[in-house]
Amino acid sequence: MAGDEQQTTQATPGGESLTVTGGPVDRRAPTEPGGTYDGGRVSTEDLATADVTDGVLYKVRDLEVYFPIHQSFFKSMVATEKKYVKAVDRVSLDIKQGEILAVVGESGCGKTTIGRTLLRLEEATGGHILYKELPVERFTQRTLREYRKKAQIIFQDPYNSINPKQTIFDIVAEPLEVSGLVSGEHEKEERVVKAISEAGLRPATEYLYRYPHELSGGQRQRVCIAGATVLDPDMIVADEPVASLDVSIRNDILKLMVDQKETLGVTYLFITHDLSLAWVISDRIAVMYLGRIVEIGDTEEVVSNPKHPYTKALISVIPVPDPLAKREHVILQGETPNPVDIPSGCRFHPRCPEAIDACREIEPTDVHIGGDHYAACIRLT
Amino acid sequence: MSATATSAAAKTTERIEHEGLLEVRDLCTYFKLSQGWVHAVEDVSFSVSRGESLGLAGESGCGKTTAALSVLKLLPENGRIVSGEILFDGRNLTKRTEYGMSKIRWKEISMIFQGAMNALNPVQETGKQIAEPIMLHEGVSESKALDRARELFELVGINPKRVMEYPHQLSGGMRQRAMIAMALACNPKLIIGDEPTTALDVMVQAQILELIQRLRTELDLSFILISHDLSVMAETCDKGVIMYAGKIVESGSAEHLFRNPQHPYTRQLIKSFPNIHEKREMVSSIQGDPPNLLEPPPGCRFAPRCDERVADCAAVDPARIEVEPGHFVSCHLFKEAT
Amino acid sequence: MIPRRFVNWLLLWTPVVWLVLTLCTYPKNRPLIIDPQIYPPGEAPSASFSSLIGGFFAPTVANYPAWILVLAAVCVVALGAVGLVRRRKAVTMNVMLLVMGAVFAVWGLDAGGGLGGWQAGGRLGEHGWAFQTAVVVLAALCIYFWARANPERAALTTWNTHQIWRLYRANWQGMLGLYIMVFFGLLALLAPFLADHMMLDPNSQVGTTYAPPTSSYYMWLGTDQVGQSVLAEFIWSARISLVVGLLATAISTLLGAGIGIAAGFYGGWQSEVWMRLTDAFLVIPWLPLAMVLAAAWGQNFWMIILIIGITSWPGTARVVRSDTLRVRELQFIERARAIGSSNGHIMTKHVLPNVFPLIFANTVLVVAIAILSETTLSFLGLGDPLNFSWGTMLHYAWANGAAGLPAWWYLLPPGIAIVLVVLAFTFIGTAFDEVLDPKLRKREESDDRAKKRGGKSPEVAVAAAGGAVTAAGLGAGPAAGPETDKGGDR
Amino acid sequence: MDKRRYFLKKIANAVLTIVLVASFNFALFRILPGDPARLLLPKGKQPPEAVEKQRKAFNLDKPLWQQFIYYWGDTLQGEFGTSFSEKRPVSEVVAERIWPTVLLVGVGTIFATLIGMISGVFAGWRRNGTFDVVTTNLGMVFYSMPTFWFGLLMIMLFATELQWFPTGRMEEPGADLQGWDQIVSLVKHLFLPAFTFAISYVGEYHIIMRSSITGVMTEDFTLTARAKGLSDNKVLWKHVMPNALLPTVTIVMMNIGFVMSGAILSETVFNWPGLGLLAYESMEKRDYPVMQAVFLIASIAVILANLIADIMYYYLDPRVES
Repeated sequence: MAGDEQQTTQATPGGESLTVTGGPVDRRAPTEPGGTYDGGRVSTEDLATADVTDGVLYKVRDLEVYFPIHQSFFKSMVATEKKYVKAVDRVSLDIKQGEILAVVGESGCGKTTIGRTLLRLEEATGGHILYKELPVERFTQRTLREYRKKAQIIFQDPYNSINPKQTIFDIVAEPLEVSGLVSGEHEKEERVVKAISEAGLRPATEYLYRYPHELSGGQRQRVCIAGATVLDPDMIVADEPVASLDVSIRNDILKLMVDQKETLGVTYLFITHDLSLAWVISDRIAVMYLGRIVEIGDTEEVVSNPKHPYTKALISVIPVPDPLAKREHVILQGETPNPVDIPSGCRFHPRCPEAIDACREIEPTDVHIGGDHYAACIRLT
Repeated sequence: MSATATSAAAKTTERIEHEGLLEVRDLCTYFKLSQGWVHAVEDVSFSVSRGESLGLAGESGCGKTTAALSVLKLLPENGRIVSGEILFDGRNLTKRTEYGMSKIRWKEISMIFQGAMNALNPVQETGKQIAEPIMLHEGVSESKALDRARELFELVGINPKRVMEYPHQLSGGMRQRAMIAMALACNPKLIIGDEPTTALDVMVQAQILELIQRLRTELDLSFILISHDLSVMAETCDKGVIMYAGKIVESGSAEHLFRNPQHPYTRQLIKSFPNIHEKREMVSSIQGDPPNLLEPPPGCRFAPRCDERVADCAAVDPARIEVEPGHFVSCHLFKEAT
Repeated sequence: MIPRRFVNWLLLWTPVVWLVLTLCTYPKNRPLIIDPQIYPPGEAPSASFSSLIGGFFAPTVANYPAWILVLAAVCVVALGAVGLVRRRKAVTMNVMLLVMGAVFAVWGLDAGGGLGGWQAGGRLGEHGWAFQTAVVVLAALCIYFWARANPERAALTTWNTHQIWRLYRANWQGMLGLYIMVFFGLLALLAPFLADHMMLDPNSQVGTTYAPPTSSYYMWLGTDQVGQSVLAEFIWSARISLVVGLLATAISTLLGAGIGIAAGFYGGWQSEVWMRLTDAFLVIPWLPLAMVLAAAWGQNFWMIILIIGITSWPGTARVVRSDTLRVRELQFIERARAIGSSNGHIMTKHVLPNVFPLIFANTVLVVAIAILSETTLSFLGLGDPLNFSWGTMLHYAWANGAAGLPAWWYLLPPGIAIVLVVLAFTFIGTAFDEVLDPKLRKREESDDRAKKRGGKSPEVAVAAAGGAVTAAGLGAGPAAGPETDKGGDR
Repeated sequence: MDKRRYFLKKIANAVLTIVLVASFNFALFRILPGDPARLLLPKGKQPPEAVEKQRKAFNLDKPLWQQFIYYWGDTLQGEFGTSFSEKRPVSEVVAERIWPTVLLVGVGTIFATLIGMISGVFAGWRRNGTFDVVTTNLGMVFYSMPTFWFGLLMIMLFATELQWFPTGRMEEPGADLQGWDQIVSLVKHLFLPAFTFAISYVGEYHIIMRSSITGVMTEDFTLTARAKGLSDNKVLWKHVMPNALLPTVTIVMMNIGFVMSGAILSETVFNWPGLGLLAYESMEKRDYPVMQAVFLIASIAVILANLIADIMYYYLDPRVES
């Protein structure tokens, strides 16, 4: 559909074995990409028996999510090649069980798309996502329904992401009803109350029969989190969960995420544009630029010792609440290019303060810096 | 006729001695709702000198924007300046008529609004919108004004050829730059930036802040930055004012505020912003919600959420105390300090 | 505990509903004031208390076609059975529903003429009044037992309704509209008592041609071109005008809301198809089309309703579609998808409740338009010649030169009544539009926006402050306040 | 989207809709109950040979798809058959009725638009002021009023009682006026029908314009304009109005398309010899060929009005381009 490289990795509905290998970008962090899966469609039984073997919950390999640009009917007939918004362009990464992995980048860099594709709210146009070694793109509709009990999402805006016409009880109980996990009303009530108290709204019974507009922004976000944890998921994709909250209440929501990671063992994919927030709670950070991960590694390591020029610039411009800490700002000129026409070679080279001629031609691969730390820049080799 | 009469009346009150370029004294601005009066801004005082930049910070709904709009008397119909004085360059703005204000607006005080997409008229060319105040206040022809608009585009780093484009044809960052160009149109003495970088990407935010800093030094402008983001304020402002629920809790130089914060609210708020140059730690949020300004709590408005409150807090309004030269705090904890 | 107010409502509305239902099918001719001169000598009936009461037990009362009753029986039984199978909390209510279904079934059997020669459209039942009373009482009991099983929800419903009513009451236009509507509603319902139906008989002259008003009851509004009582025509016309308006609106809203939601909810080609259809219908000028249809299909009551119904839905479809598009973009729809909800679930649980206020307000506005349409068609002489409506009256007035006389007593009353009723529905619709939607929505949006922009504009901040007040006031149970978990001092 | 493509798209859309409506027109007279050949003959005596002749004349004996082709051929040539009440071609009957309608509707629309929109602007600008409360409630009364009833009241008041204006028609029967007198007579005859026609739309335009203005006034750029030191007048006419016009134009144009409904009522009441009266007369006489033609013209008027609205929108809103 979108090009040759994709044809080779496209899921085949037949029964032959699917081997995942690294593409041009080989991000072997932190474990070797094993992940062989025999068989065609993934059935619910496969999902029920699957387990995490090497501590890695998700293996993302060469993930591509391209959105075709809408052209008029006539133009699309004439045009020789279709244009795509390359939201995610060959991304590979691992998400370890029980960690908070932060994906950081500016708007339009594809960070949200990765999260949504993990849940199959968006279809990948190429590459693989392995959940407990099972390829998500091969899930049948029934498997998908089972899978959605295991992976949840929290959205940015707690004002929009819950139905104003439902009570808190209905909102949190909805996943239980849809999944058909509980049979009686009493069991449902128990689990809802448990999830709401775990999300920090105590006593939970005080909140059950209230409407969202009676709650503050922070409380609403807690309701969203309760709605996500009520099914005991393995994974929660948190898409800018605090971006629309007042600063003074942000930290509690972040704290709640860390708490739940520790007590419930939930893995979080924390998507944010704010590197300093990622720095506060995440275990690892992946920095994205224009559909590609440019640097990934242990949070402290990446922030204190950034290797990629983009990461360096990004860290240098984070404002800090200290007027005397006047640091050298590396301000990139211009704006992020359109993800339709991605620059050749290293996609960052037109704005890179350290670019050399070779950057224009050579597409960088990951360079191992040490430990979990990788950066995609040819000047590091 | 009435216009000349009122401007003559305004003249008699003019030329007042006051410190700095703009001085706001004990400003109270209320809004009328069906349920009563909202005390949005109460007893707010601050001043800006020539070439100085002042930050006005606080959480949403703390009245910082209302305070700024009061300066230009651009309040919505249900808003009213109840008491206090706004002195600008030797003139008392509170006493000015609408006509008198229109002479000051943009010519001497201009504004950069948040969200340039909404603040620019979508059906008029960007350049024409910049030229409009120039034509109005300087009485020049449209072509001259457009030439000036082109120069301004150059100054803020947009290709002057794009001057006749509509706002929707510019990117988010460029719209904000155009908004800055518009604010500079009449060479004002004071620019008020209302969250000029909120909703922009980090890198674009850095670009815009750098641009503002550069223009400030080049053109010797006074600048008031309204922001909820204390770290942005720390990086751009010489001095700052922290507001909570319509009142000033603490004010002083940026160094005072961030290196030696005194008010419990300021301290907690600053801590809420992560500082990647320091040790990584999780701090707690400030518990509770801001008070309802229809019936503000008696005493210190922060008292219900304050960890360090003493007996007086809930009953007595704290006085403004100078803890060190130029550093003021309104908090009962400092009663003895004076 | 069931809120006291909830029980009070039930006690008030059960008899009201029963009365309204009964009056709709009350025998047409039990007037309080009888003018003997229109009857042949000796045949004039007399108004007596017993005939008035007897009317409530007359065979015409609740004499519905049998198929409707059977349909109702099936639906009610299904509802109860599903509730029982799903083990809902309200067990008694579900049992009651089954009983109600049984009553409907027996009623349908009776109305259709018994087991032997059952007819779907049969109108043979004689005990409609008894069945109807039983069904109304059972329905009230169902609601009562539902509240018993779900007291929190009953409290919530009570509170919401009360809030809406409070907001509505504060809107003077809405209240004015309500008063006008209640007046004309009573006029229409009580028509059998207020005006002798015999007066509409072509042979029932009460005076000379175009006689001006006098103080005699049936002459209050004078006479028409054949000497019939304008008052009697006016009162009975209220029924037809209102009924046509309401039924046509029902058709229009069902079509419009259904197509609008479908067009808004489904993207891609399905949306295109529905929207093309709506657009095509929107550009068809309704009056010429209605004239063609009425001319071809003939002039009768049901045809008029059908014609108005099928020519007035596209407007509703458009409005509903755009609101559906708005709701569809809200993130809770996405959240529902992420959970794995089906389209049907999302539509009924998320889209519909959020679009409903608009549909409701719009429906009330469509009633106004439908009444105007009926008047227009009747004025052009396309109305049902057997049933007087205000439009028909104006048609006769115009056709017989009342304007040239001028017989103002014949021209003014129907026209003023139309203006008042249309105005009333417009007022009510606008009031509901404000009460049900923007107030709630504005409140949410305002604090939402204030939060996002960090105290953006004073207006927003103030609206948010106002919102906080209303929200606090709305808190049904515990005080809406700070996050109570972390040692907040409230 | 560039200008040409936008226009082409809109025109193509309009043509497509006209084709759809015309096909609907074809279907309408064939799905109606009864034999179309009989419908197309006057009521009453319908000798079989006449029916047969009619069937032939309208190709009703051919299969449906051939009828469809013939129908299109005829329609494109402006052939709508013969009016059986007047016994001449429908096109002729319709043609002579078009100009009175254009005159009535044109004058009425111009007044309705001007008055309604201007009062709406001022009402919206000073929302909840005395002017607003009075005009908006009055507008709602006008909006709720049946046009024909208002016409009858006008006749009663101005024609019967005061005798300022004639009760109807376009000219005095029998009078042969020339030059200035003719114009005066025409204006006198025109006044009441045009006024009646206009009044029903004034209320609607007022309400639309008012809500549009109040909506735009809460937008941020209005605040910017005020902050620039512009006078209220300039803010209103240079910034608020251009934006408020956008939604209004569409609705007003849409309504202009629907003039036929207003024209039918106004013309019927005042006996104004236009298309509206023709529609009423042909309905009374069950003159289907004429009805078919009038229906088609009315539909095309709406489609063209929509097309004009789209084109105007392009010039009013620069955002359409992208």
